[in-house]
Amino acid sequence: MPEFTFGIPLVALSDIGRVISLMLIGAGLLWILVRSLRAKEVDRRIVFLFIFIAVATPILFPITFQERATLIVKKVFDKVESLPAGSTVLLAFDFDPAMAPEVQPMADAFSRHCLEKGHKVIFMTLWATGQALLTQSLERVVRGEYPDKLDGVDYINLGFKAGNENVLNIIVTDFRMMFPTDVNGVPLDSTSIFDDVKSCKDLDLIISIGGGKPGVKEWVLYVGDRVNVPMGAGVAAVVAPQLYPYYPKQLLGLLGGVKGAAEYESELVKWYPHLEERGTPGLRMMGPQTLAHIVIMAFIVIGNISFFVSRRRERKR
Amino acid sequence: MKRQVPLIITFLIGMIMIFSFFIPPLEGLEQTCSLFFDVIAVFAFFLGGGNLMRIHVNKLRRRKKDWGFSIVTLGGFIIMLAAGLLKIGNPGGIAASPTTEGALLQEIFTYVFLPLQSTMYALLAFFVASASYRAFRAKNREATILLIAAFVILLGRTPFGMMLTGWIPESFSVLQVPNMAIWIMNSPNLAGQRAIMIGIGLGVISMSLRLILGIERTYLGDDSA
Amino acid sequence: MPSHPTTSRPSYLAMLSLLFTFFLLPSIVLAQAEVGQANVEGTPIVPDSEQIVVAPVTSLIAADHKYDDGEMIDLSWVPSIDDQLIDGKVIGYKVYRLEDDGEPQMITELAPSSNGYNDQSVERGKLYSYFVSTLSSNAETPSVRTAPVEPQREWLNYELLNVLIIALVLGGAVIYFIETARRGKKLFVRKIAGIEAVDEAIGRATEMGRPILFIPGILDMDDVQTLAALTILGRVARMIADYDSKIFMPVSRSLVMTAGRETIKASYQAAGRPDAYNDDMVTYITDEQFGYVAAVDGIMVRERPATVFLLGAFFAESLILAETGNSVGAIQIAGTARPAQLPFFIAACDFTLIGEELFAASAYLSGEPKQMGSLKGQDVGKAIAMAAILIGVLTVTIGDAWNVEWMQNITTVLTEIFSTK
Amino acid sequence: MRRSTIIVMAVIFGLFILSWIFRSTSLASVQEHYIMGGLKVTFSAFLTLAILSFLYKDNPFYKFAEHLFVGLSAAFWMSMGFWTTIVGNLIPRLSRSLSEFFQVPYQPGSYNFVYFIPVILGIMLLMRLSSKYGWFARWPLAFIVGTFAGLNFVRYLRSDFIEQVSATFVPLLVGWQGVGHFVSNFSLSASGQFVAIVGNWVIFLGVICGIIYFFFSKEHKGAFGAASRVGIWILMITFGASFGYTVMGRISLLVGRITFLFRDWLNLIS
Repeated sequence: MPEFTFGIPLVALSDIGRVISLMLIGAGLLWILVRSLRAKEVDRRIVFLFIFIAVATPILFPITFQERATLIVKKVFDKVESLPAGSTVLLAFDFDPAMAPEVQPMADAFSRHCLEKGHKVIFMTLWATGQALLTQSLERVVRGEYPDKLDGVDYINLGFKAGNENVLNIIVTDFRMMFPTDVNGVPLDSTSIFDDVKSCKDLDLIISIGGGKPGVKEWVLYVGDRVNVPMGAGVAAVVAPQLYPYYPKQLLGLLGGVKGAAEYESELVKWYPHLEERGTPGLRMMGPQTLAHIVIMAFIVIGNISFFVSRRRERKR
Repeated sequence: MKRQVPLIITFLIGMIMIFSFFIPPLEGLEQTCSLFFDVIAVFAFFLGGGNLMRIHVNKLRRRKKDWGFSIVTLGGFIIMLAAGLLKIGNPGGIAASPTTEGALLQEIFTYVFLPLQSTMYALLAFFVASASYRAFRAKNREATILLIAAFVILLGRTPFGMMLTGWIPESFSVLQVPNMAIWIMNSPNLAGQRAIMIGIGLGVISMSLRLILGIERTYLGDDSA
Repeated sequence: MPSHPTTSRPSYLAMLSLLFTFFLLPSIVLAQAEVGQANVEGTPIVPDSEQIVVAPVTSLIAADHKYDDGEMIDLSWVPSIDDQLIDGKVIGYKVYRLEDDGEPQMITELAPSSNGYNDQSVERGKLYSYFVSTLSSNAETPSVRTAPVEPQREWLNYELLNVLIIALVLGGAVIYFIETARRGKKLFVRKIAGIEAVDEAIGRATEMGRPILFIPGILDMDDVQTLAALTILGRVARMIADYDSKIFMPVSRSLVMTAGRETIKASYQAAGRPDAYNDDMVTYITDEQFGYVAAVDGIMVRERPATVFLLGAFFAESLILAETGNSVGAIQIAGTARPAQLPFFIAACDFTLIGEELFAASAYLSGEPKQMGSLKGQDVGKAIAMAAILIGVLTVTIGDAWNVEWMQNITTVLTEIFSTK
Repeated sequence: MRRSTIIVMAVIFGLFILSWIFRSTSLASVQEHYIMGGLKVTFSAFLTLAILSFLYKDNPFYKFAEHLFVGLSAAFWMSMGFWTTIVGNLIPRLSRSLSEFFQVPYQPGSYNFVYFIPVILGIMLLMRLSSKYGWFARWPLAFIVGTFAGLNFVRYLRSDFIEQVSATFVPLLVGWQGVGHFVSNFSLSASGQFVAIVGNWVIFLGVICGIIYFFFSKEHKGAFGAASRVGIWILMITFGASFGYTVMGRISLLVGRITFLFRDWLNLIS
């Protein structure tokens, strides 16, 4: 299927399915606009239906756009890239399946980048529901794509511990106190990756991927601010704005939402072109996002039109 | 006894926690307390489970409205407990991680838990749209400001922002929507977030102090209870 | 004490700068702490001719790690000369340790171009000396040995002294105003829009004969927002008991359930209606965020509450709950200190307590002088922050633009006070 | 139950059974347990649609999904807590024989007896289930509140108060080299000097006015009131920006679900 990229106008689409569905959305919006000019409110279920169509269409008939990494994303990428091979990086998967569509692309991109670079990666999660997800993504990305990397040598999965920020409060001075063993019951002392790692102080980079609590904020409060280790983060779009005050002093960079993931992926593919075939879910998701955005913006405009029309009518009375 | 002891506990532990931050030899104590909380939190899960059982068994017994669905809840609870707590259907037996690939728990997680949770979360997409339509109206000055800021960011986060305003020359490039969006994020947004953060920080500090000093004690209830 | 904290700004500043000198002095004194110097006894191994010889590391220093419980020693050195060339001769370093002049033991192996190590496996009361060997592919060149060092325990983390002082100032201000209020001084507190509406919202539910739903957020008792919500619950439940309305409170943590029951029970007792209370008012649903949301959404459409309180720590569920509540026509009063969720509450609810207002609301609702006093204490913190920002911005602007040295010095001092890294 | 309801339910069940059959046949060449595989995917899709049906209105399918979710998740958290914390962290410190039973490495230590304290507090908590000794639950409650009041006190003080104050020390005249230089280089470029200066002014005034809005002990009148009004405007921009920024994330969640329905269930896309 031909993918059209940013710069070519929408009209140039030849695919019939795309044209029909876009026309459908357009006609529907027009109908609602006419209704709102007569000051009639639209039932919320119709709004729901529109969002569903706007998201479903680009999934069935893909539309993609190009992305360029912004500075705040690029800084994280450059840090991972500039660390010497063999550095120890901690990747915290602090999210659950619900949040996964948004942050899993980042988690995959970080994992691939670190392993490509030859870093040693420590995986962990503060979310009970994150452990099952971590297992899946290790199976898929690490063991699936890098079969020559060894568990306990090149990477290790510490799994989940209950206690939220308490876990951080302890590993900041001692990993073994909180995690006597890894997720499979292997004592940390018998893994070579932990030979030189006692606490978070011995890490070279911490990347927290999350979007709720405990998440990036707790990492900054309990670990980042206490030890002199650079911290990067990938978060769901919803928490990104409130993390801006931590950038660039307390966080070296930040990936916000799918757009952040798409930007990181575009940078990753630029440096490691062979990764493109492994999938760029972030970039692919930008199509549905864009269309849904337009529909939502249309709804804001229509909502305001109907508001002003009804207000004028009230004044006339 | 019912009330004084808890207040003393809160005061002592709170003070230890504050001072262990400044006194290195106490650091270990702080961590032990943290570890204690983790253990208590697990007991709280059990307390929750116990209450859930009680509520739904009661519902069943009294044939309250929708009691049939209580069977669904209890069934789900018991099956998950068998798979999770007793590790039934876990190929690795007792020593294996509860989320081992192929274990019953992992299967339930992937095919039942995950769709439920993610779909519930996905409802947000719909509600964001309906809230945009319903609530984002220029009713007064504050609402208008909010509306404009939201609109600029929305536009700036899509490639269309660049399409619409990409023609603006470099010497006026702040007027390009994506740059405007970045500027809003970096300046007014940061200022607002920081003001909120400082306020909340102080609120938390003073609330913590009130709790430690026993001025705020509503959560403990009444003496005669 | 003047009635408004901004007018007392100079005295706080004077206090801060005074305390700062106390902060500087001890740190200078402590900087003189003992440092193990490399001694001259080290014996370089005379190499075989076939071996690839590399230069040893120089300036090896072992020193006690500052401000810990005596559990760390810091090592630093200048990497081998050969390591600075890029011919790959040096393949790494080995760190050896001698405990109380015993046998040397290898404690770690490090990558090329390392220039320090933090030994965290030492104990107090023992003497440690170190040497570092530079490794080539087939030879090892040890450095000279350091003088023995003993890890020290420090009783106060001087690096955090500024935090301690600010904590004492803020805590002192809160306690001072609580005391002032207790002695009967009237304190002014501005109106908080959301709280003014509580009375009306409860009255409306009574008129309509529909229940009031109270959602205390989804976090446990370890979050201050939950506690603030419970405090507000105490006042709200009291009003509900007076009005004889119905309250229902589904919670997602069993500890919150426990505390919620205690709170409502106490309020009903205080209203003189203990018989009207029952435990079913507060029910636990599940710890799982979206399981809880699914259930609360169901409750909302089935029970059709007239008033919904959404107070506490909320995450993604904020908008799901608020939109569902709106669709059943409930008046909604929301409040959270999670900045990310505030926009949704502002968009979808009738009244919203923004950030700190949530914590202030409990004090405001209670009308207790002690609680009001603590609000005033908080404002002292804001005054300090504003004064510091004002001076900091001014000095950094002038210092930067016109290169005024003494202005830059003030900035440095202020930044020292207000930073912790 | 009305007759029409029964017919609708029967039709829906019929459709899902059909989809199970279709899915299983299409999986037959790939999987060994294809009938089971088909059932799993179909059931996931059923649950997905059951939750989505709530958007139309409350219905028995949603109620079923909701009640199942509540039961499953309560037990899930219990199990995870038990295996990771009680077995993972507590038992290795308490007893050798229990450690051997659960096959976790025993950690002998001199202070291990203190780990009985949380167990006792935990049991006190469970006494809440009894109405007579329920008040014992206040002790662990007090312990938790004390711990976190103390922990939060210093951490919020440091990261959200002290650090934020010094982070606001921004120069109001960025790269200043005199008025002449400023005027001759004046531009509205996003990376230009003027935009940077305005940005810093906004940060400075925004933070100050925002803090003033949160002042509780002074009436918002006169200049103070004006500043507080500017403060609320800044807050509104912040909320608008957050909302706009968030929309994208929320959409991606739906993308995930619809992708599941189209790809894993209906096999419409690859």
